[in-house]
This record gives sequence, structure tokens and C-alpha cells, in this order.
Amino acid sequence: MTISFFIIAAITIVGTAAAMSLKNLVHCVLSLTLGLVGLALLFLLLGAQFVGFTQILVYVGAVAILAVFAIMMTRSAEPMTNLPPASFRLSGVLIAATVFAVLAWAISSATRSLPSQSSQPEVSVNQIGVALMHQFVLPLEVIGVLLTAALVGAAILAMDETGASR
Amino acid sequence: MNWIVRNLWLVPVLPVLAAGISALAKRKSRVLAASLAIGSMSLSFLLSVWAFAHVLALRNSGQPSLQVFNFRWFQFGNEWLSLGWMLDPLTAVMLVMVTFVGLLIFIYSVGYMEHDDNFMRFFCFLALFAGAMLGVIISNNLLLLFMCWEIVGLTSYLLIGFWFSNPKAAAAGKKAFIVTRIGDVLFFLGIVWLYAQSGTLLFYDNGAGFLEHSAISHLLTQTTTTGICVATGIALLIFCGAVGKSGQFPLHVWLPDAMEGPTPVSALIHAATMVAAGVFLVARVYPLMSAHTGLADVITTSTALQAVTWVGSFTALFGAVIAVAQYDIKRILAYSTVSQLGYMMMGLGVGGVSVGMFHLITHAFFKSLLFLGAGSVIHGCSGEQDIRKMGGLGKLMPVTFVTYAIGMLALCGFPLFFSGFWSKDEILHAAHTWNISQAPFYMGAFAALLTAFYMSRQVFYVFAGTSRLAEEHHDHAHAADTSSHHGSGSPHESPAVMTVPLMILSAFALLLGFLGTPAWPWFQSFLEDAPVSVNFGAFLTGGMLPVMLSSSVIVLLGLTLGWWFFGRKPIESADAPDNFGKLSPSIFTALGNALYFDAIYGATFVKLTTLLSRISDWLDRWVWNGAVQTVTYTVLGFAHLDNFLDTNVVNSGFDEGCDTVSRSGKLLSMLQAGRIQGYLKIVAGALVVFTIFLLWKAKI
Amino acid sequence: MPEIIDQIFVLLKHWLMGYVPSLLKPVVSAILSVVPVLLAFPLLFAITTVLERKGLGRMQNRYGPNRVGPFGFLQPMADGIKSLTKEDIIPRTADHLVHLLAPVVIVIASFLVYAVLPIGRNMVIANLNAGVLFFFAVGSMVELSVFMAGWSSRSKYSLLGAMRAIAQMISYEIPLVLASIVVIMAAGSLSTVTIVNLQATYTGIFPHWYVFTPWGLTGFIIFMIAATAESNRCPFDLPEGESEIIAGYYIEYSGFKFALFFLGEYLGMFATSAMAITLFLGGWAAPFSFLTWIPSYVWFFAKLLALICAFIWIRGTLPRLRMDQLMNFAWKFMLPLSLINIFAAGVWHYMPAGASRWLVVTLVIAVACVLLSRGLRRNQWFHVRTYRFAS
Amino acid sequence: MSPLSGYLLLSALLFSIGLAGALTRRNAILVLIGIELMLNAANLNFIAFWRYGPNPAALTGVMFTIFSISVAAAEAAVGLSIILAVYRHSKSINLDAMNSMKG
Repeated sequence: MTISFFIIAAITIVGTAAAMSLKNLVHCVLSLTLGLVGLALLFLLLGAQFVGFTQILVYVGAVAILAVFAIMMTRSAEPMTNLPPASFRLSGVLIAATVFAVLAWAISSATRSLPSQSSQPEVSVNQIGVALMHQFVLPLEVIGVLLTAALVGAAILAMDETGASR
Repeated sequence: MNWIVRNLWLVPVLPVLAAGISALAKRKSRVLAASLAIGSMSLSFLLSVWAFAHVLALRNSGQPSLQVFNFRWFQFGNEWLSLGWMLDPLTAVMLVMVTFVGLLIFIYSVGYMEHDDNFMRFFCFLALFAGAMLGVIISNNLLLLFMCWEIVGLTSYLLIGFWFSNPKAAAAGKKAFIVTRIGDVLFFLGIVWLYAQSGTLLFYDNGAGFLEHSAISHLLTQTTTTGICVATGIALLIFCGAVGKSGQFPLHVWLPDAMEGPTPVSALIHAATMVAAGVFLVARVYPLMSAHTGLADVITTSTALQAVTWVGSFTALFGAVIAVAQYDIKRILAYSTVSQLGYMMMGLGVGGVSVGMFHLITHAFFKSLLFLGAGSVIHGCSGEQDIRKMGGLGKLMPVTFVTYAIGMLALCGFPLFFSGFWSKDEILHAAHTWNISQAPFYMGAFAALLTAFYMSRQVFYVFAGTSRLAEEHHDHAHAADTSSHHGSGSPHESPAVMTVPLMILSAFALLLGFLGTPAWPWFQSFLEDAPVSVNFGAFLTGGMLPVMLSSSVIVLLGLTLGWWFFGRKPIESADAPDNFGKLSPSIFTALGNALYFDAIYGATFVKLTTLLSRISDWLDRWVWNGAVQTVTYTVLGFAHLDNFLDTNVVNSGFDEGCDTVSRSGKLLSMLQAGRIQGYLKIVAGALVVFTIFLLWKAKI
Repeated sequence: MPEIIDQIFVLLKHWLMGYVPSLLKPVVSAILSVVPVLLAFPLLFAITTVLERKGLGRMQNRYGPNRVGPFGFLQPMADGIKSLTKEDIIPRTADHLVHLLAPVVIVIASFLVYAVLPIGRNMVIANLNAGVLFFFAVGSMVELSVFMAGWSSRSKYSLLGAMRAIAQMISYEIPLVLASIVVIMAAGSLSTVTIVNLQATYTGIFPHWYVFTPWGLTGFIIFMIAATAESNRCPFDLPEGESEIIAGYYIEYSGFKFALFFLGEYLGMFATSAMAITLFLGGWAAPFSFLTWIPSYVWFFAKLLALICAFIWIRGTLPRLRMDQLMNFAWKFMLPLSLINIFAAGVWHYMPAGASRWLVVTLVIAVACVLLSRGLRRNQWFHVRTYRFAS
Repeated sequence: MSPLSGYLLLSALLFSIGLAGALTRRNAILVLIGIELMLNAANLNFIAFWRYGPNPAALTGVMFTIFSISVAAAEAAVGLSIILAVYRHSKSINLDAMNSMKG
């Protein structure tokens, strides 16, 4: 529970909350990026360097850009005028709040059984690579297949139908 | 470890690499494709010869000639899967045979496929096939073998259907693929079972492989619920794969149809190498096949090997009988191949690895010779394949004729000077001394008689008499095996690039037999790691001489019969009925249609599958749909009732009730509003409920 | 003595740290590491602008800047003062906050990248375990700032330029990363310091730079081409093509914000060049063992200047590509070639040392190169231009 | 409060924020982003448990997160292309407009 944790947590929460509540979609994506960078910093704080940088690379470098492209191509960059009714929004927020309350209750009631603080585990990229190539090689292959299928599927889905029939 | 053992993987990888490069390269460069394929094959051949020499050197210095190279390939959680390759006499012999025959056929194909538009694709597939086949040979792991085995099956499909614009060829390719798949599924089941039982798929691994003593004795102690020994069960499943790939009865139906492919493909894949893969597989897992629990002096042959013998001997006879009544030059050879493969299986069953493998090697040479000769004939006759329409080619195509005759005599097993004689004789001798039954011997002997008969029939049809080609030539301008632009001139001798491989192969067909005569059984001892010496006395022991004499008599009888029916007076016209068929036309027609096996399969298995799908369709249409409909109509009925009550009985009094119903219906329909977020809300609610439930449970 | 000169900055920092109270030590240490970098690279930027303008001038047969200061070398000062005093114009419809943040983000991202670049022996701000990954991760933030700039200006030209730039950067980021994977494979580490240390050893007088292997050379060339595209420089400068979309995504920027963009772009170029040096050209290592007496940071900056000159040279020589050519080149040539290069590097590691692996690996790469370029040519990548209406 | 529960609370909060976004917004892209956020909250949980768990040397949490990030990337790509396809079809990505499957 250091000061840096609270600062980064605040950045993350502000970023994600803004991403979910702003009116302009581009602003949403930009603040989402801020929130995800905060999340990556949390990963760094927890000692998972590789995961943190991967998070930045994938989310900031790829997913955010992809979302921005999608926004541009669906012409939804302008703020939306027809907002859903207030009751709809209120019910959603209420449900989310309930979920948070229940989860927080669960966490706080489980605090006693949680493991206490241990020393920072030393994990090098080398170890991760070795584990990926040996112990987790089958999931790795499956992920490879999944990514290939997703790539092909996304390309086919996004392909212009008139262009595809050429 | 020796360099060649460490780098044996190069042998299959080189052709695969050539295939990959020619697949990537531009379409039109024929020279590149051919030189890549032939170059890589020559390199593989040189490496194989090196490996062979290495095995020989090891043997001469008295060291064990089995060398393996294993490595870890893949980890599942904490389990490792090892792959590897091996070099032993069996591998070495097969390597040299496949690369050598393959090389000759590659060279021949340059001439044969010269005018084909898809020259590059052809060589790409051929090289891929060669690589996969060599992979089957060197692999030291049943899984690796299975992978290469499947690539072999794939290339076979691709090459049979090479002229896929011809619907017959496309259908034949599909048939080959599906029929062999039946065997392969069982084979794969065997692999899975084996891995479950022994925990390894390596053949040899310094005592830990499943073909080595400890694993086999472990497998022998297990029995299944039906009482069969596990080792036998696995062996039989693996044999099913061999049955499919080697065209054994009852999965032989694809092999004759496979002749729709280009002739070099028939020679390489469906005569010399791929179909031999099944035989090779049985030879490779022979320790597993021959494992048995009984005391050595009571039962000397395992159940699995008995099955191999019976299937093999029946196939040998069966193929030979059908071959008698065929008219297509390649189909005769195809059924002959079925028959000879049966011979090999029988040899493995009754006599062991060396006996079956010797026939495999000699057969590879003379059968590829025969196929290439047939290809040369077809090439010369502008794509004609019906032997009734040939004739008189002996004078027009002398080189082809002489080499073809050598191949034919080798196949028949003409005494003393032809390789087929020695290898076939060995099988017959082993069958004669088999202690279970004498039936395989008689079946084999009768098959030998028929072989001599149908081969002489074919040769007399094709090469003797006068040419009958001209009469109907124009009607057959588009026969299957044509590439349509040889011009329509008279039959002509093929170019040197095709005849030279023929000559080389015929030299081997002549000479190869002398490596394995009973007097100097070098080949057998090479495979079995035993010393060898020249011993003419071997002819006299163990009933060898009577068997040899009787088989010679049988062959001569067959040839004489052939001459009697077909050579005595030349066949006059293409439409004349078959001289032999005149004896009993109905049986002959049945034989000509391969005993209606395709029809039987069509009427039984295919029908059954169709029926099953019909039943499922019916179930879907009537039972499930009916249930849904019933519910619907019930609901509708209630609705009608409600309607009736509402309108006719108490129209106004129920308005309030109706409103309630419609409001509740709206409420319900909100659940199915088609809005994802609504569903998501329910999911979130469920999450809350479940978390509370879990916490509550944990508290208690 | 050479050692002391080599390590003089490190020693200086240690000496200064001795006077700092222990409570402030982490902060001061960070400041002492970061500030020199923050000073050195903008200075290099200033020098480069002059160099570029003068170099291009020579190539185009004219004088470059030659009025301000000796030989025009004070030109960047004048430029800086000018851009600081210019009016900062913001379009009325622009999204003010994003418009303001875009140049800030690009400069921050460009500076962050320098944290993992070893400038000299023991001279690196942060020796991260996943340094190379950090470089690419932070580098990818530049794309976001480009989008911010292009979108927030509310101008068609800037939006088009930004979209072009992002498409190009994403396309070329893949070969960039794949080209550096071969080095990571060889070094077995993602740490830039380890990678350089491995290259700073010598056989005889020759160093073990990765560029002196077939796969390393291929990787270096791919990396440099991709780096050119990443930094939007000629011949890949079509996102800001002056003749087509009048400077692309920063068309609406003026004054100091424009200067920041300019700075960010150049810093990005320096950073990718420095990464290329670190990965392939031995970082701060001397090219021959008898030259190790020259301080390591001198070597680093010498190599960096050489690469910058190469960039300027390329800019003065090559014409701009068309968009489809650009994409074809990235996806149909660079991507497969870098994948094959990874394969070749794998073959290299598994083969025994000797001439045979040189032969095999070179052959693999050469065959791939030839086949891929033939594939490109089949698609009429370069062809004689025809004019539909004129002829 | 132990550090682990702090991370868990933060992750629960992120999850709820993502959920709230996914429940209240009408734009399909934003809903997708909300789902991504929930996924990331789970990732934070994995990493926190790995860090404070009894056996960090096993790397299970890190591995899980790496795979989860790749799956999320694939999901984002496919999801956004589906949104593009839907937009081409109905000229809108408002979730209310996508009700042609409504019974």
C-alpha cells in the first residue's frame, strides 16, 4: 500500500470511468488508453514487467487504434444526441454498483484468509519464454491458431462485400 | 554418433524443400521445378546410399546396426513427446529402394508430362510425396510415421486427381482418400491405445521404446475386457492402417481406380512405394505383431500374424483372379499389384520380415518397370489404354517390348534368371513350412499360376499380332490418360528420357533376385543381422527344391495356358470376345467387373450411411420438429380456447383479465427484447446472486 | 586513463550523489540520469536540422542556410526563437484539450523511449528486463498522438493524413518488431544492455556485431526500411506529403506546438536509429578491438550521426511512394521476408558453427528474397506509368 | 488492509465500471470497450494473485494474463469487424437498432 499504488490507481479509475461516461467516443477511447496505461503501470508495480509492456503494446498500440478506426469508419465520432432514457442508465449503474458492493463485501470478508505480503518474485523474460516454450507450449499453439482464425475472420467480416465478389 | 545418423532427416526434408520452393516459384518455370525435384531426389539418393554403406560397415565390424536419434518435440503440461529417426537395415534398404526408383520415375516423368500444362504442380506433388514417404521410412516414432503417412495419403489424393477436370479422376482421388481413411482411423485408434498403455510412441529408445522387450512384455500381460491380449488388439488396429494403404481385401477398391492418375504416379505411388508403406509398417512393428503369450513350442505364430497371413493370402488369390478378366492395361497391373501386395503380407505372416521385404524390393523394381512400360505404350498409342485395341506393338516399340517382357517374366517368377522367382519362391517355401495351415501355400501357388496366365494374356494382347489401333482411333482421342497432343500418328517408340529408366529398371529386375537366393541369402541375413555364406546345400534342405520345382512348373503351366488361349492364333479384331472368356462368359463378366465389389459397397455401406442420414433427417423433421409443433399447437389451442371464451362467453367481463395477460406478456417479452444489454443485466444479477450464495455458504 | 574518460560521466554522477542526503537519493539519481539525455538529444536535433537542410541543399545544387551564425549553424536558434514567439493558432472547431495534448504526448513518448537505450558503457537510464519490449510499447504511443493531432484539428486534410500515417505505422511496426526478434533470439534476452554487452566482444580484432551475420544483415536492412517508414521520412513520407495533403496531420498546428511535433518526429527517428545501433551495430562498442580506447559514448554518437546522414541521403535521393505500393511492400515483401529471416536465424542457431551454416542461411534468405521480389514484380509493383487520357 | 485486498478492490471497481459502461451505453463500440475493461480487471486479479500467491515461481498467473491479453486482442479485432459489418448493413451501430432478431 504505497503512495504510488494510490496515484496509479487513481489514474486508472479516472481514465476508465471517463472512458465509460464521456459523450464523445473519441474522448472515451483516449481516456480508456489512459486507464489501460494505468493498469499497465499497476502490472509493473506488481513486478510483472513483461505483462505490463505487452499490455501497453497490445492495448495502446493495437486495440485503441483499432477502436479509433472503427469509430471513424462508422461515423460515430460526433456526440450522440439520442441518449437512452435516464431510467435505463440508472438501472445499469445501480446493477453495476450492486455488483461492486457484493464483490467488495466478498473481498473484505475474505481478507483474513488472504496470503500475507511476500517478497517481490523475481521473474525474467527468459523464464517466461522458457515456460511458454515448454510447460505452456500447447496453450501457446492454441493461441496461435486462435489468433490466425481471428485474423482471417476479422478480415473476411470487414471485407467490403461488393469488393469481395470481384 | 555418425554424421549420417544425426543428419538422416535431410533425406526426407530435401524433397519437401524442393516441393516448397517450386510451390512458391513462378508458374511457368518447368526447368526449375524438374531440376529441383530431380536434384533433391539425387541428393537424397546419395545420402541414402551413404546410410546404407554406414549400416553395412557397422555390420561388418560386428556392431549393432540399429541406430536411433531421438529428441524432445513437445510438452503437454509436464509430459514430453519425443520424436526421432532411426537407421537400421530395414530403413537403409527401403531408403535406397525408394530414392532410386523415385529418381528414375522423376526422370521418366520429365518425358511423360512434357506437354502437360501443370508440369510444375505435378513435380511439386511428386517431391512432396517422396519426402513424406522417406519420412515414413526413417521415423522412429509411430506418431511421426502417422503424420508422414497422412501426407502420403494426401499427395496420393492430389496425384490421383491430378487431372481433376476429368470427373472420373476426381472421383477416384476422393475414393482413394476416403477408403484409406477408414483404415487410418483404426490405425490412429491403435496409436492412441498404444500411447495410453505404454506411454511412449518411440519404436526404439535404448530399452524404453515400445518395440523393445520391456514394453512388449508389459503389453502382453494386459488383456482387454473381451479377452484379447492388448498387444494383439493394438497390432490388429495398426494392421488396419496397413490394409487401407496397401490395398488389402476388403479395402482394395481404391487401388484400381487410382489408375486414373498419370502413369508415373501409378508406377511410383501405386506400385512401388506408397502401397508398400503398409507392408513396411507391418515389418516395422513386427516385434509387436509377432508378440504372443503362449509357450514357444506350442504356438509359434501370434494371432495378429495369422490375421496378416490370411488377409494377405486371400488378397493374393483374389487380386489375381480379377486381373484375369480386365481389359485396361493399367487395371491389370493394378489388380496384379493388389495380388502381389497380398503376397508380401503373406510373406510377412508366414516367414517374417526378410521374406516379405525381399518380395517388396524386387516387386518395387519390376512393377515400376511394368508401369513405366505401360506408360510408354500408352504414350506411344496416344493415350489408348484398352489392350483389345492395341496389338503388334512388339515391332513398333522394340525397347519397350523387351523391357516389358523382362518385367512380365519377373512378375510371373520365371525360373532362375528373374528376381520375382526367388522372392516369390521364398514366400511359397515359408508358406509350405507354416505350421498352422497349408491353405495359404495352395492359395499362393494358385495365384502364381494365375499371375503367369494373366500376364502372358496381356503381353500377347499388346505386343503380338498386328496393330488394331487404327480402326477405332478417332473415337478414343480423349481417353483418360492423354494429354491430347502427341499427334495422331502411328504407334512410335518413346524418347530416350523414358526408355533409359526402363532399361535400368529391367537390369535390376533381372539381377536383384540373386541377392537373396537360398544359396546366398545375403538380403535376408542383412535384414536379420546374421552372417552370410555361400551354401548351395541350402537348396536341398527343408523341402526347398520340391517347392522350387513345383513353382517353376506352375509358372510354365501358366505361361503355356496363356499362349494356348491368346498366343496360338493372333487376336483378329478389337471387338472379338475374349478367348478365355468364351469358356464361361458370365463368370468372366463378373470378374471383369471386379466381382462387383464397388456395387456391393455401394449397396451396403454407402446405402447404410445414406440411410442413417435419412433417419437423422426424418427424426429431425418429424420427431423433434413434431414435438415443437405439438407444443405450439397446444399453446395455439389454448389461445383459441381463450379467444372463444373471451369473445363469446364473457366478452366484457374479461377485459380486465385480458389486460393483465397482455401486460404480463409484455413484461415477459422484455426478457427477450433482443437487447444485449438486457441480457447482460441478467448476467450481472446472476453474478450478484451467486456471489452472495457462495459467501453465505462459506459463512456457514 | 581511457577507462576514466570512458566512464567520466558515470563517475561524475557517483561523485555528485555523495553530496545528496539519502532521503532524496532516488529522485536526484533519476534527475541526474535523465537531464543529460534531455539536453543531449534536443541538441542533436538542432544540429541535425542544420545538417539536413545543408545536406539537402548540396544535393539539390543550392546553398542551405548560411546566414545565421558561422556557416548558418545558429539557424536552429533562430528557428526556435521564431516558433516560440509565433502566434499559437487553434482552429475554432478544434477539440482544444486533445489539440493541446497531441504534441505533448508525442514528445513524452519519444523521450521515454530513451530510457532503455545504452548510450555508453554503464550509461543507461533504466536497465529494464524487457527493454526492447518497452521500446516498442512506448513507441506505439506515437500512433495515438498522431491520431489525436489529426482528429482534433477538425480538418479533412489532417484527418486523412493521420489515418494514412497510422495505417503506415501499424503496417511497418510488424516488420520492425519481427526484424528485431532475430537479435532477441540470438542474445536470449530482451535487455538492451545485455544485447550490447554480448556484441562488445571480439574475435581477433573483429567484433561480434549481429549485422555481420546473414540474418543480422537482413534484419538490419528490414529494420532500417521499417524505421524510415515509422518516422514518416522520405520515401515513406506520404502521410505528410506536401503536394497532396499539405503536411498531413499537423497542418493546423503552428508556433511552438508545431515545433514540438517537429522535435518529436526527429527524436523518434533518433530513437529508432539508436535502437538499430543497439540491436545490430554493437551499440557503443568499437568496431575494432584496437579502437576501444575511444570512449564508448563517442562511438555511439558517431554511429548515430552516420545513420542520420544515411537518412538524409535517402531523403535527398528517393522519390515518394504511392499508398498501394507502400502497403504492398510492407505486407507482401517485408513481412514474409522478416518471417523467413526468423526461420533462417533459427537454422543458424541449430547448425554447427562453420562455413556450412553461412552457406545454408545465406541461401535461404537469398532464395526468399528473389522469390518474394519476383512476386512483387508480378503484381506490377513498378511499372511504366500510363496516362489513360493523354495517350 | 493487506496490499492484495487493495488490488482486489481496485479490480472489482474496474470490473464494475466496465459493467456500468456496458450496461448503460448504447454504442456498440463502447459496449465492447466496457467488456474489454472487465477482462482487464480479471487480468489485474490474476497478476495480483500471482504476486502475492504462495508459488510465484510457477508463473501461472502471468501466463494466464498473457493468454488472456491475446484472446482479448483477438476478441477486439473480431468484435470491431462485426460492428463494421453491422454498420454497413444497417447504417447504425446503436444497439437499440439491432433488434431484427427480436421475437
